[in-house]
Amino acid sequence: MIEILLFAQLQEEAGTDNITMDLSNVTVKKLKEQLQNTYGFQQIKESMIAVNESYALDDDIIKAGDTVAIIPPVSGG
Amino acid sequence: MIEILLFAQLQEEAGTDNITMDLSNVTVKKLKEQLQNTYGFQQIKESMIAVNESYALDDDIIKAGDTVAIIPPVSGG
Amino acid sequence: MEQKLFEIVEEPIAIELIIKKVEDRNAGAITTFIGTVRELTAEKRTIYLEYQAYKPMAEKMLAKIGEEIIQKWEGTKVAITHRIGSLDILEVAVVIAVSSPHRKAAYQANEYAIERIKQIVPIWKKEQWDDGEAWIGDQLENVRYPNAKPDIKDETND
Amino acid sequence: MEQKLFEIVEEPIAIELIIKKVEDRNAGAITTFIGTVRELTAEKRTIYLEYQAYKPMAEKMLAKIGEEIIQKWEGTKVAITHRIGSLDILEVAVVIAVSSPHRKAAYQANEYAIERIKQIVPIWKKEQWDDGEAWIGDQLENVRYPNAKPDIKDETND
Repeated sequence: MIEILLFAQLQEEAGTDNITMDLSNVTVKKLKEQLQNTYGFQQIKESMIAVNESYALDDDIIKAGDTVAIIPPVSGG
Repeated sequence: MIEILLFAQLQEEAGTDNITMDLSNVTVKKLKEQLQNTYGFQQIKESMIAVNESYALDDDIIKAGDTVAIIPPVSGG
Repeated sequence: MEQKLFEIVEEPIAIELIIKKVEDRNAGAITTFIGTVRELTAEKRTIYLEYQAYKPMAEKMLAKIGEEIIQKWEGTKVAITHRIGSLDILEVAVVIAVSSPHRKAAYQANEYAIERIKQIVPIWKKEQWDDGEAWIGDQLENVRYPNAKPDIKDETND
Repeated sequence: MEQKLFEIVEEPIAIELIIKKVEDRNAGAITTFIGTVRELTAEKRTIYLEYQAYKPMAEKMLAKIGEEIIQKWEGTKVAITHRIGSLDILEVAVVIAVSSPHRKAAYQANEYAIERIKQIVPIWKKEQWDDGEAWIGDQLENVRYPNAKPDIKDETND
């Protein structure tokens, strides 16, 4: 089970600030595909995935208990 | 008669913040020469002359009643 | 007197307190960048802005920017505070303060900080216009996370 | 509420008041430069500084720098206050605030202002070291008034 934090546009689309997916030991790339297939978020392709508050690359592995977040294009400042 | 304001190093050298010279309708260049000859200020060559609170060029004419100042290299900021 | 140099806050930012954080007896120059809410962007009129952050990660990324700066410009000190929540026109969204022995570095490092904030810090802005609203993304008008990949890789190796 | 945008003062400078002077509903960026008294320059230890100004001309030259900036960077607002008298380490000698719709201009215009101050504003600094004192001149380490001749000529033609 992986809990995934949502922000901004994605949070509004989903109507919640977090979702849970029944996965573990998947790559970031795989997770993005699953999110795309299951939720159809508009911004998945242009988003980054953060694992434990750091940006992750496509090949990084997500383990159970990791804190995962979808980071759509940022606009602070 | 021209009154000339002195600042910084020049003021300390002269021991006063203004001097008066018995001149009128002289060029800035001429004034600088007179100042050099009369007072021997170390910094005259590297100083600018301000007339009525604006920088003046060598050929500008100083008239009676003008406010004249010697501006040694500045160091504000 | 514990001070957080890199902070996400919900209250108005006291600019002078951020400046105080970078004061240094051997710094002759302090630069600040103050990002305020602007009314007009292109032809659209903003009523107010809403900022949201992934707070723990945002503070971590701000601190990362601070570390990058200290590596690049020796002798600098950096403090950054970003406000989130609802902000009116003229209100201050972000304050970046950089001190340095030399002014050139203080300007360069400060500008670097705001550019990096717009690349890697998970904060999002929702514009409330007089005719609608939208979350703003990719305001750099570039491809996603430009030049950020190497840094992201560093990050995962921490 | 009459405000002087370009001012020579003898009292401590309230930084936030200078920033307030350039606030603008259409400015998204405000940069400030804060020049503070530094303890160590090269290997010399400063005890305190003394600044002297030709006050009316100095304010006029600060205003001239403001005009130059508004010509060069459209939509900017500028305020500059320089303090004179005796200043201790860490005290603020000068504050330059520039607001602009766009941040790039706010940085560039601000840096331009401090460079011009060091060229044309009649203010002088006397260093009090632990082993002596001296009026400082030509701190740009350049030839006298670099590139300033054309502006000076403009000035005399005002």
